[in-house]
Amino acid sequence: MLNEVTLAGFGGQGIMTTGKFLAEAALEQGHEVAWVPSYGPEMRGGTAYCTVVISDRPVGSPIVNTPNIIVAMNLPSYEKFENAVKPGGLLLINSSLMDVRSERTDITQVHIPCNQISIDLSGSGRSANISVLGALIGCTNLLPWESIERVVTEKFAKKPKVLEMNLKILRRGYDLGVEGLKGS
Amino acid sequence: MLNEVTLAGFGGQGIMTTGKFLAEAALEQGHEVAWVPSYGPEMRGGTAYCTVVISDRPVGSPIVNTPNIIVAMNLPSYEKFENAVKPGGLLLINSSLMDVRSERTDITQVHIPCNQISIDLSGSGRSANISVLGALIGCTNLLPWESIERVVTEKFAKKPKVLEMNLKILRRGYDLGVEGLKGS
Amino acid sequence: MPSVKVDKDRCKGCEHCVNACPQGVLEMSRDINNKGYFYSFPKNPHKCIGCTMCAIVCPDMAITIKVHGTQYKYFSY
Amino acid sequence: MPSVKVDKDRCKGCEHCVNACPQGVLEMSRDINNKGYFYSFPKNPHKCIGCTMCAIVCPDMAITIKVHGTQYKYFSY
Amino acid sequence: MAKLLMKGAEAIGEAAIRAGCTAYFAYPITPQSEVAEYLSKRLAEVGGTFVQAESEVAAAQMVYGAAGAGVRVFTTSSSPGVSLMAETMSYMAGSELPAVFVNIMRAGPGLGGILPCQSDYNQATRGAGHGDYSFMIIAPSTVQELADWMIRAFPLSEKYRNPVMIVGDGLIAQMMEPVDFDAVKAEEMPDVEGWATTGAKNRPRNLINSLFLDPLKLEEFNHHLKEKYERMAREEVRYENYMMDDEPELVCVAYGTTARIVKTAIDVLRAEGLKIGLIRPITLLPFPKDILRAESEKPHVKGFAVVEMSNGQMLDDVKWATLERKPVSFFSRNGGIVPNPEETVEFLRKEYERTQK
Amino acid sequence: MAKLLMKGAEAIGEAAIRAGCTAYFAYPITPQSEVAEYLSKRLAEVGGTFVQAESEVAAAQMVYGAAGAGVRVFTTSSSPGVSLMAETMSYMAGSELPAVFVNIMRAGPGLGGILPCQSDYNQATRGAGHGDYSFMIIAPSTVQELADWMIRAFPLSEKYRNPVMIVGDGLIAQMMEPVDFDAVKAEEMPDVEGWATTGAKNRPRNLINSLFLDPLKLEEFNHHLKEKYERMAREEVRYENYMMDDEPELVCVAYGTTARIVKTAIDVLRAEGLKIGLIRPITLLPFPKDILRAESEKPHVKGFAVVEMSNGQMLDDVKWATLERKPVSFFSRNGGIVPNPEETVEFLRKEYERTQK
Amino acid sequence: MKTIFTRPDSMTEKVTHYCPGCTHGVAHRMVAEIIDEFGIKDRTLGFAPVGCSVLIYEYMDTDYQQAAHGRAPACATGAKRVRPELIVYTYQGDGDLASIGTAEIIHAANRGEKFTVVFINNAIYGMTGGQMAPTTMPGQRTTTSPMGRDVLSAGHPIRMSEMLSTLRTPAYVVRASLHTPYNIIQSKKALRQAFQYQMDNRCFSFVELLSTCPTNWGITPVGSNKWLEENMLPYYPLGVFKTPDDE
Amino acid sequence: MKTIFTRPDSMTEKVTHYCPGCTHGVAHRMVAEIIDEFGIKDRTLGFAPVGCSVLIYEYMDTDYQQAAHGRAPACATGAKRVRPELIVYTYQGDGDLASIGTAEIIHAANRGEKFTVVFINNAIYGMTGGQMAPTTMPGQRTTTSPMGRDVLSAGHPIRMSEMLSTLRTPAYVVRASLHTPYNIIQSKKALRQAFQYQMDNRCFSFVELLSTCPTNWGITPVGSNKWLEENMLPYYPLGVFKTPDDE
Ligand SMILES: Cc1ncc(C[n+]2csc(CCOP(=O)(O)OP(=O)(O)O)c2C)c(N)n1
Ligand SMILES: Cc1ncc(C[n+]2csc(CCOP(=O)(O)OP(=O)(O)O)c2C)c(N)n1
Ligand code: SF4
Ligand code: SF4
Ligand code: SF4
Ligand code: SF4
Ligand code: SF4
Ligand code: SF4
Ligand SMILES: [Mg+2]
Ligand SMILES: [Mg+2]
Repeated sequence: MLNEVTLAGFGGQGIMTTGKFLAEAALEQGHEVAWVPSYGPEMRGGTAYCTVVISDRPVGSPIVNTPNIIVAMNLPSYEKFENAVKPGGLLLINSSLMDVRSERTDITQVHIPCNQISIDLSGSGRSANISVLGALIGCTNLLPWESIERVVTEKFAKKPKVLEMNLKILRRGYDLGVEGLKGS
Repeated sequence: MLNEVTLAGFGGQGIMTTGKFLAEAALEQGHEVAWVPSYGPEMRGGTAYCTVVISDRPVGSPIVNTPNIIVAMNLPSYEKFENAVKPGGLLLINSSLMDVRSERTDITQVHIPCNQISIDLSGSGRSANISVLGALIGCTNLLPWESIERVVTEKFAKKPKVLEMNLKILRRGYDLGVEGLKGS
Repeated sequence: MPSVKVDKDRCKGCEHCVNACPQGVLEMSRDINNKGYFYSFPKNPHKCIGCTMCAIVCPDMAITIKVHGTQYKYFSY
Repeated sequence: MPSVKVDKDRCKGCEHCVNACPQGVLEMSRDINNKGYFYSFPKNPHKCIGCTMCAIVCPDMAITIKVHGTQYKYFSY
Repeated sequence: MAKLLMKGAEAIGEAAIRAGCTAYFAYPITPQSEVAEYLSKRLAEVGGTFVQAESEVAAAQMVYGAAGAGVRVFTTSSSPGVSLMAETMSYMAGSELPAVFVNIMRAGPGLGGILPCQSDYNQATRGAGHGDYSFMIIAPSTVQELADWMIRAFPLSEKYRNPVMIVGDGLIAQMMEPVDFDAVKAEEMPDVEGWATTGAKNRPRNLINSLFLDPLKLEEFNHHLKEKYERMAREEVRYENYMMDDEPELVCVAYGTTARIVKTAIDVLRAEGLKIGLIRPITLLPFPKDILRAESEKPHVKGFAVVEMSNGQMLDDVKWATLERKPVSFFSRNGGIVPNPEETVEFLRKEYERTQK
Repeated sequence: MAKLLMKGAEAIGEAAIRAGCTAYFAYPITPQSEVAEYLSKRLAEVGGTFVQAESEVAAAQMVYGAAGAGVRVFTTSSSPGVSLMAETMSYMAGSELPAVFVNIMRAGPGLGGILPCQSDYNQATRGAGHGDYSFMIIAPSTVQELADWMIRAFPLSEKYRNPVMIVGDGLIAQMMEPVDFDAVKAEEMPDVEGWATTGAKNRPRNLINSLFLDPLKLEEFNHHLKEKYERMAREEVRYENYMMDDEPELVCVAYGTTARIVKTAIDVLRAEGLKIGLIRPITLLPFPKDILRAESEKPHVKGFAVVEMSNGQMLDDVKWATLERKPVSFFSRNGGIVPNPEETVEFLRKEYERTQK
Repeated sequence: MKTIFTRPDSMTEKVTHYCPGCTHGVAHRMVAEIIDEFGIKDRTLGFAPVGCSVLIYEYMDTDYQQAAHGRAPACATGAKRVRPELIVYTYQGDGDLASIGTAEIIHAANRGEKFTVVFINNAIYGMTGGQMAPTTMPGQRTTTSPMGRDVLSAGHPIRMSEMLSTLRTPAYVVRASLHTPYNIIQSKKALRQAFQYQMDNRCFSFVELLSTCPTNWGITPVGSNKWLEENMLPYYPLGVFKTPDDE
Repeated sequence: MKTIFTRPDSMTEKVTHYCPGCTHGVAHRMVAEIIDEFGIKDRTLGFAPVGCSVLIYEYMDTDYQQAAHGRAPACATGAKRVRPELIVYTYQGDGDLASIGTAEIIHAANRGEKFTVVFINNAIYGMTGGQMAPTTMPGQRTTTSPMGRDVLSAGHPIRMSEMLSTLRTPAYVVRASLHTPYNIIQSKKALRQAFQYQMDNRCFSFVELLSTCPTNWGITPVGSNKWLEENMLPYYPLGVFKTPDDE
């Protein structure tokens, strides 16, 4: 098993954290894992992205040009990464912030209104990075739902209210992910 | 022709200058020449020495372990260098400051009262380094008298009185050198 | 009448100008510009007295002030 | 009576002590020591009042001062 | 203990603490300021010492002073900052002080860029500073290995009374991987009474010094250093063989980040049946020269392929090691670009094919 | 012009002025403070600029600033001081600035000693600083040659827009030899309009910089540097053959001061009929690798003998250059001791005899 | 219509990379305005530091050099000494100038180098992600002083203007701030005077500008102005500390 | 008989390498006397500079480290922070401390490192042969200012004590001189106080001692005392500049 997931979005969208949650869950499942951030002299507020490699063997190259899963949280990310998805791979699009469809036919695309989910359940779009995590699991089965749920639970353990809300968002994302995959 | 002359004395005795005069005269005579000072973390006021290499060919090693001519202006220098004179070479001893005779039989030794010459002709021992230069030429014929005279004349050109005195000292050294060689 | 112009796409939405304007001319938009910032714009342009306060605090050289005829010079800058 | 002693072979002949002594106890020798310096020595030892001025200015720790019995302390040092 | 998911830079800090090192002096520089940020918290918790120095020159001298006082101490920086430590690095080897330096290399020369690079290989292995000295240079290639070597580096530096430098790049410092800090057992610091300046209580005073007035003594000291380095070369060479068991025809040489890429590339090509192996130097100094030389003598080895993020620095060592008996080809990316697996595969395939002619 | 008897250190200063360089920034350090002392007088006479910097770090940056402003400029120092210039040296190569650096090497590591040594060979040729850069390194062996190369160094550094470093040691800096400053013709500085920051009058502005935000651009730049250095390696290698015409059986390799000693030793041994020659690298970088490799292929050459004042730094380059086809033996003194002719003769005689077996 | 305020000529059109509200941009603009006012664009040479403002050379349309971290004053010394006809200035942050570059600024000032220093004191290392600077306020949290600057172990903030003005060599040393229009106007005056002294070949000139770093302070731009006023101003008094006419 | 003055215990028997009359020796002895008086020989750690006094470790019979040129304050910071029980001091010349080591001394002082600095200001680079120092007097001839220090190009001498005492961090900063018995006595008091503050873990302490360099000044030792008095004293006023009790 080798999954390479690139998550991309605006600087402040919390996408690096999403990647970390994913990596932690994978680690907990006993996989080999590497989380690689983009760092560099990019403009503040520009695109940020990270790649999570999940594998059964020690991770060789953590540099991935053509990940099999890409999550695009905003338009610039979509534009940057649309063509990078490995043929046969998955492109997860945050449909709250863009109204696009990839013309590639060699990949699966799933459209999830990540911000909307967050707004619906918490009143703000800030937890879009949680809904997309749920969606990602929902439409890939990359990792068991429980493992993701556990990681999120641990992270917000000290703030029960936030936790509860985030778990809801996570779940809604998951459900839409499962559906979205069907629909795609 | 290859002459390697080491001149040694107290820090303030002007022996480095004597070496420079010698080197300049040799240069003027069209020889290849190198003047090599001792430098290093020696105590202030300790022994100082320099080596002048005069040759017909480009000077190879300026580091000379066994010069064929050694000038010892004080006792520590004598002790340091007595054994270094190349067999068949010359050891010039400032007899004003030490009452020693080398027991080596494979070298020529000449004893010149350098400080005394200077005191006699100038009232102070300060020009001992000039008298020894004269003596060195006198007992070696290393370079023509005129060339040494010219260099000294140039150096003191701006101070006619000092010049006159130094020339006298130089000459007396020279004469005693010529004699000393005979006597040795 | 002085005219204040904000170059929408240079603006980074810091609100310095809004804060500096003694006349309440400027306000932050609810739209974002092409860099993703809410930008400042002259909500009440007619109130502008051409004092240039907004422009001198703008770190992004987004503001240009023009005047008809002569303008009272509020300060030497 | 205080006694001032100069370690001849530590002395470098700087004359600081001679200059510092209020009593004219010290003087420079006409001999040189084993390092080649004219050294300082107590020419008039009986005049010494044990004030240690000579010793505190000596950069070479060449001077030792001893006293019989108690000694008036001229200064706190 | 369970594995922790950690950034390389933070793992450096945590591993140092696990190694029993509680003194750290540094000046911020991307891409490794996280070490200082992490330790500014963590050292406070364990009662350790962190001073943010006024410069890298000062940071290195603080390390010098603390190492001289006989405690475990380290610093971290990145290329331009490491250059500023050159004088002190020479002093530390000259005063025989143990300590650990980390260089998270970025692209040079000059201000260059902050992205991953390996172009300080020459600086690290040939001594940034003046004189006949070297550090032991270690190049881990995963965060786990980085942590392991941090823990080993202190005792190694104490064994030789000579600093050890760990080199990495922004990728390894910035990425997160699982780390088990118990994978390597920390060792106690040996007794420092004999040399460290801890106060001369009940012993003759100790002196930390690299000045020699007598050139004969300095020569002797330099011979002593030489012997140390020769011993190090005999005892400390470390490298990894990857796919080297079945008489590979093309032998890759790569270290650190590039070695990971090469492994992935080899996996791809092995799947196609190409017999390619990798020798990954873990110690860049001492360099596994003899290993490579032995390899160069084997008839089945048709060529070597060096992959580096530089204009070819280790390349020269490989050429010398193999006495150019077999062709040594070279693939590099520079300026902060990490070679990607695809281009590395292409390069290796081409080189492999060449060896078949 | 008549030859002048001059100290090496002073000849450096005078030659720089003859070369048309009137800007000098430095910090005192033995055994070359005489350069600053000489120039503090001489530059005042010719209306030049001398600033005694607060440190070597600052001195090097002053050179950087002045070089960027398009004038001929140089600095001099000795080993520990040169280490402090490491960062700036990398910056200068990275900003493609011409300038001349002089390192009068003393014994290291650390404070070491002030006597002659050659143990900064690695530092000089492998870059004290970070990144993929090099200086051109020149090692004169007489005061005349020192002056000649000072005069040549400026145009060379301008030809490549890359600094040139002259290395010597305390012997060459402190000794006096006759110098003819007209032996080499000074060359005018080429036009600097295109790059120097002289004020953007009637031209687009110029920028002196080594920062690249785009790694692709930085990679490109590093490739450009590589090409420059390759061109340098093709065009600028300089060496002297001494007694190499009659198929010598033992080939010595030595530079700078040690080469002089070796010459004297060869003279002694030649008089005894021993066929020994010397290849003296004048440029240590680019190194006369091809020359030595060609030599190693000649059947009459039975071995190489390297003489160095270090633990063996150039030695490695000779081993690589000759691919160790013939034995490479090594004689060194270290710590500030210059090998004397007698011991050098003994060493060479022994090595020669060995080749006869 | 007449334009009474717009981007100065000496600046390029590039949009800066600075964070929203970062006052680096204000300082840049004023320097450019002065270059315009004096008409010296074609004989000005700037020196960029390492810090957020390293890219100032992208924005200023004059000759520029990028100096090593902290060394701009040495670099500028080299250039100004060999080309005294140029108007030379360095632009430096507080990490650059007050930490690693301490020796260089003090000695350039002490030699009385005839150039101008624009010193942006934002009490933090902006570029590298908000580490403590020598100028960081007591108690101020930064990424390397997570519990707030502890004066017992890190000492008190360094006041560069005060320190430099103790030097005997004539100089112009002034501190101003960028947090309100009024202060910006004062800053501009200080900068103009500083360049004027250089144009007159009078002395070294040094302008410290209190500045904000909303990003690393973790405060909005407008809130940052307030924070500056409340925290920095009491410790960093504004005003002229020294002029060449003193003594 | 009772010995009331002799070489202190904490010194070795070695005769120093200093030139006749060089006041380095006096300063050495006083430091050793204080170590004796406080009985801290077995917990004292000194840091030697690069300069004529580099060999101080030969003369002081305590643990010692030799720091890189100018960096002793950083080096001492490293040691004192990890071994706060030690009494730590640096001994530095003016080239070492006021030139190349400017950043290190200022930042050690500013962090309030709890060690003592003995600063020997002899207005010249002694060891390297009499080059100009930042502390060299206007008009003073040195090997690199053969026409005398030109304040227009080299600036005025730096007064380190004055500069350091502007720092806000508590410290003891004092200047004394070694040119007469009276001044030596004052110097001793200053040194004692400095070490006392350290023993009490109070603050950074800094003792500047005006000193002579007969060799490079080209004046006899006794004449040097006079030269110091006439030339240095007016510019380098003696006294306490700062104590931790201020403010
Ligand atoms: C020699 C060296 N050390 C460290 C760095 C990393 N570095 C870059 S900018 C900077 C400090 C920036 O802070 P400041 O000077 O205050 O400027 P600001 O970003 O706040 O404007 C540091 C430490 C470097 N580039 N070079
Ligand atoms: C990095 C470095 N630069 C320069 C030197 C040379 N150097 C040795 S001592 C010294 C200055 C000595 O002057 P000072 O500090 O005033 O001490 P003094 O000899 O006058 O007591 C210098 C420049 C060195 N050893 N290391
Ligand atoms: S010019 Fe003055 S009044 Fe007009 S918008 Fe700007 S700040 Fe307001
Ligand atoms: S000050 Fe400038 S950047 Fe800030 S909001 Fe106003 S126009 Fe926009
Ligand atoms: S103790 Fe006083 S009186 Fe006695 S010799 Fe010394 S200075 Fe003179
Ligand atoms: S002070 Fe000391 S060294 Fe100087 S003359 Fe007197 S005893 Fe001798
Ligand atoms: S990090 Fe701070 S100083 Fe840098 S651009 Fe952003 S706000 Fe300005
Ligand atoms: S050179 Fe000067 S400072 Fe050095 S020992 Fe001699 S007199 Fe003292
Ligand atoms: Mg800052
Ligand atoms: Mg001094």
